Amino acid sequence: MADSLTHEQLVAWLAAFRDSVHEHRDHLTELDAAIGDADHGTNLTRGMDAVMAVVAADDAPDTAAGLLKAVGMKLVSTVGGASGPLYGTFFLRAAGAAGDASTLDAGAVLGMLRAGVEGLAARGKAELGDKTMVDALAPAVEALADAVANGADLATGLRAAAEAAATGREATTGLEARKGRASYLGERSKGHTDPGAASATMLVEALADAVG
Amino acid sequence: MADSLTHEQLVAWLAAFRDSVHEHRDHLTELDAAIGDADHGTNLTRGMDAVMAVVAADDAPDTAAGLLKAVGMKLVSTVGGASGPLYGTFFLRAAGAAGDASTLDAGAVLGMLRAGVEGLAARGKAELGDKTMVDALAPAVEALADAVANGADLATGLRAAAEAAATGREATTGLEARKGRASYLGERSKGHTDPGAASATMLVEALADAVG
Amino acid sequence: MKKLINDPADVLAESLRGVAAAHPGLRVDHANRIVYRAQAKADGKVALISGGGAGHEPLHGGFVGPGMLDAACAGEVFTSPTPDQMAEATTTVDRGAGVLHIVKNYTGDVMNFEMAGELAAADGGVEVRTVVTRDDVAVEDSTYTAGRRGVGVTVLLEKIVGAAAEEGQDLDAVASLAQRVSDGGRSMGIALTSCTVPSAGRPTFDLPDDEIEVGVGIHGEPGRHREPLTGASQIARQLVDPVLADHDFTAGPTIALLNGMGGTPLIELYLMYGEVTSLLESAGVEVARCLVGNYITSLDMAGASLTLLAADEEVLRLWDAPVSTPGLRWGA
Amino acid sequence: MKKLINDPADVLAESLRGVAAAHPGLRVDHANRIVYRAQAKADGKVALISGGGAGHEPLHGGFVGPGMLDAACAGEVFTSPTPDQMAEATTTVDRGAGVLHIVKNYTGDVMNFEMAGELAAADGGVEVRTVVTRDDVAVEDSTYTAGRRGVGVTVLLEKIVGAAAEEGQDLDAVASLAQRVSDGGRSMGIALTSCTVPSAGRPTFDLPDDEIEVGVGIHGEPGRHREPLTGASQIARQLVDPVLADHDFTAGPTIALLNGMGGTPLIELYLMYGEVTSLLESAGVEVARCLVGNYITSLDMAGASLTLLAADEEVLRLWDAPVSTPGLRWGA
Ligand SMILES: Nc1ncnc2c1ncn2[C@@H]1O[C@H](COP(=O)(O)OP(=O)(O)O)[C@@H](O)[C@H]1O
Ligand SMILES: Nc1ncnc2c1ncn2[C@@H]1O[C@H](COP(=O)(O)OP(=O)(O)O)[C@@H](O)[C@H]1O
Ligand SMILES: [Mg+2]
Ligand SMILES: [Mg+2]
Ligand SMILES: [Mg+2]
Ligand SMILES: [Mg+2]
Repeated sequence: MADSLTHEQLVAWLAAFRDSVHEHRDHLTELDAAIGDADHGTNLTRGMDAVMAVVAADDAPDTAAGLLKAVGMKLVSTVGGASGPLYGTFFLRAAGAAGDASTLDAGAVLGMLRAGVEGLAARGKAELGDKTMVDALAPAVEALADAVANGADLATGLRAAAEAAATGREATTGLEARKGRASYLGERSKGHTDPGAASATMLVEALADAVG
Repeated sequence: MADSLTHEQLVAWLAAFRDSVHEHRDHLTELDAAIGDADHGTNLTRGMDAVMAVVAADDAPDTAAGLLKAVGMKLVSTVGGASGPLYGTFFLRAAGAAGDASTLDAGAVLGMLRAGVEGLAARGKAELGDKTMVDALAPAVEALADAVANGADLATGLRAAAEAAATGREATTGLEARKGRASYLGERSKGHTDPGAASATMLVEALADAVG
Repeated sequence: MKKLINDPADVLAESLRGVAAAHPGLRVDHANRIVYRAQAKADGKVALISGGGAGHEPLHGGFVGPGMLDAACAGEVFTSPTPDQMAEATTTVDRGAGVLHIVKNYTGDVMNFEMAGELAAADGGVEVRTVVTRDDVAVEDSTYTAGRRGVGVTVLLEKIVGAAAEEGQDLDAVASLAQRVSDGGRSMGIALTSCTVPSAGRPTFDLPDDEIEVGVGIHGEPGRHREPLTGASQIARQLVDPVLADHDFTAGPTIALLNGMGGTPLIELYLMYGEVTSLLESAGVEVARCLVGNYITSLDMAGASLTLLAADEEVLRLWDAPVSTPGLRWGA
Repeated sequence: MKKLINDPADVLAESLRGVAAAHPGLRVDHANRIVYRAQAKADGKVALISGGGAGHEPLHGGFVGPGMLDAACAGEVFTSPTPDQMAEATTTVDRGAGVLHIVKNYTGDVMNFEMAGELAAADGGVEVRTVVTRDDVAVEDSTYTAGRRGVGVTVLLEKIVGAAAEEGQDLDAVASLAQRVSDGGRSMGIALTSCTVPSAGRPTFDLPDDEIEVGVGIHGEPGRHREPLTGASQIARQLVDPVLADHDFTAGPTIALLNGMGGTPLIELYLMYGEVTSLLESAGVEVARCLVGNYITSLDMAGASLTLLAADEEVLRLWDAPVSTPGLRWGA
């Protein structure tokens, strides 16, 4: 029964997200081609490659907060576009919430994710239903919160979070975009899954995999 | 037995050439696309439309020489490219040879065509075998000369000329171009019929049709 | 994908090498992907920086030079540059009179420039103002959405506001002029073909041979809708009508930009401009100055956009002031 | 065919309408399809005219103006203009000091200009000299053929010789300078795609997705051979090597033109220029001046050509002299 997030799992999370981004790079770019500018897969690949170079370095920070902050800064400085500041802010805020704990229990993980997602949504001025990554991330946080409130362990909670993210991602398909590039298409954005919601789901799934 | 070229036949020749150029416009352009710049059909259509406007005008010259000169001038001033000066020179020189006769007998027609073709070849510095309109026109003149020398009537002579032109045109297919745009292709010009030889054959055929 | 490139991942870095080699008047910071003037402007003058994803050349690097920008930050193709680039450029170009950030209204650009402003403020105390261009009338304007895209007016603004900075106007004046120019510009674009993003390797959208995308931006995003491909005179209406419907351009002189998307040759742009001017004339719009050519492009996309800017004597004077950049040069 | 045009037969006339509307510094004689300077040059100076088929914009009309051409005669797309146009332009621009005809070596252009010279001589006694550019090394040079095509060096020649005429050099000096420039220039081009001639309605040649045409001119003629599509660094070799093999450019300074064919965006041209300069540097060629952009195009063709011109101090001085045309402008 996994009840907390170790430093190794934190690193494993990032590695799993990088791998997932690599694997689905073309898919993310195709989703972005349909309602955006065909670079989301490329952007995240570039960013996560740079992140993993930091994580693998000898002088990589050894606290959760330090590592998350380094990840956020690296994303901000290598990704660009919309997803750079958004994912960057997610990790920077998560770092702030992590405090100086080296192992995060379920409540701490929830606090960290919530802070990250709130920071991201604030940065993007996005609300639920705008057809963005928030549509995957916010339900994930709520699912984790419910699980923790019901006494589930972290692994179970994160599995529920990943499922909620996927459900949120699927729901973006029917929506008309109000934020980001897809909003320029108006009505025509309907019928396409949001690329950021797809990558955000991968981010939560990677965390669930790293812990579970 | 048609033994001379009347003014009506001269006009009919030009009209038949215009019609033929219209009918084969795309074909001529395709031939030019293969080894040139895809405008030969367009060039001649523009030129012959302008020519027929002159010919149909109330003040159209009523001598053979006058009409041929007007045709040549019009081609020079409306066609451009290589074929404008070449066909223009052909008609201008033909006009010079026609003198003040109003009806041209077989010898006069031969003289007129020979002068035209020699002028054209001189303007283009082209020789037989260079893969140009000369490869259709020069054999046509020789065939007419032979026929006239053998006492054939004009219609028969022109039919022979048209056949010789077509044979010359076909022979251009195997040649490597040494003049005009097709020469830039070197070896690669082989295997394609020269567009100017194709239109020149149409010019001789139109004359044969007008007289025969 | 047929492009004159090597590895798609190297397109930006390698094209900046060519920019540096071609233009002795520019200095390229390759590590930070910033294009500077070789000669910084005099102390005490406001500096202008802009930036954005690559793929819109000559924008923005081609507009660096006396009379226009002081620096341009280049992002990957269609990807906003990052805050640290912008902050670096901001501190470098500041001559003590503050820096204007010229930002096209895209979520990524806006957020990255926002973070850059925060960094610069925290860091060195450079005074930064920001103008966000949002001239694309194809996009519905609403406070609930990302709002309109910044397109062609960005070019005109960089020229006009660059001239004001060059003649020594202070940051307040420069920023308020920038806002005025931004407010007075409207654009509309159409595409005959998609562009192909190098890293994607294939066209962003498929468009049948007999259709055009109406209301496209400059990132290969599909437009608002498709229409049958008609003649240039009807297409000109599709550019002119929505621009005129959105803003009154009959009150004073206008600056017009008929812009090519990168894959459309000049002969077609001139032809379109002929059509556009006829329509503008009938509508009572007086075009006092114009540009026809490829100024804010979308890689190899075939298509065109029209930008109109309501001007006045002051704006025309600044427009006519000397400029010396790779992309725009006169009077110098 | 996707183009911003109306009836293909009207492309030239309609695009000239746009040129006239866009450039107050030009005067267009629509009946004769001649682009003149709005202000004729001073009496006693040699005048320069050029001309050729449309489809190569900005060449030639875009190079009319102070410091460059006095007039440009436009033909239909890829079709040389006619002798009467050229004769009309010749008499109009003559300021009593004679006229230089700048002719690209194509059978049609050469013959039409020849007849124009005959007309002008017979007519008004304007003294006419002719320079024929023939810089395309893709074509074998031989007295038995039409010889080499005139391509990129035409642009450089119009600039340099235009400056000489502007400063008052006489017809002999201007003509011999023109010949010297023509002799010192070499070019090579490649295409990624064919162009589409409007009246033909479809691409002039088909080219598989993984091949390029090597040794193309500017009229959509197929090249000398096809090669697999490789990266920009190998393609740069295919441009540089044949040019350097044909002429020694290490003896003095060189002017380089990396030219786009019309459908290739600037980002790719800069990238190619980066590759080209590396190769030139290794070969010991000193590039003293350069142009990167679309200067002599082939409608919507994607591709590029490289032109090198052996220069000297005098040529560089003339290159740097003020010029003010739609296509090239500096120092004015
Ligand atoms: N304002 C916003 N708030 C939250 N997420 C956003 C916002 N704008 C865009 N996004 C997310 O960013 C994704 C696009 O990222 P990416 O393609 O990398 O950047 P860009 O749109 O700049 O090309 C979208 O699919 C969406 O999920
Ligand atoms: N030097 C020449 N002498 C004779 N005929 C020539 C010469 N150069 C070209 N031609 C003819 O002209 C034809 C091409 O005409 P056209 O396509 O109208 O002109 P352009 O080559 O200028 O586009 C060629 O097929 C050839 O028959
Ligand atoms: Mg994107
Ligand atoms: Mg031709
Ligand atoms: Mg992007
Ligand atoms: Mg031609």
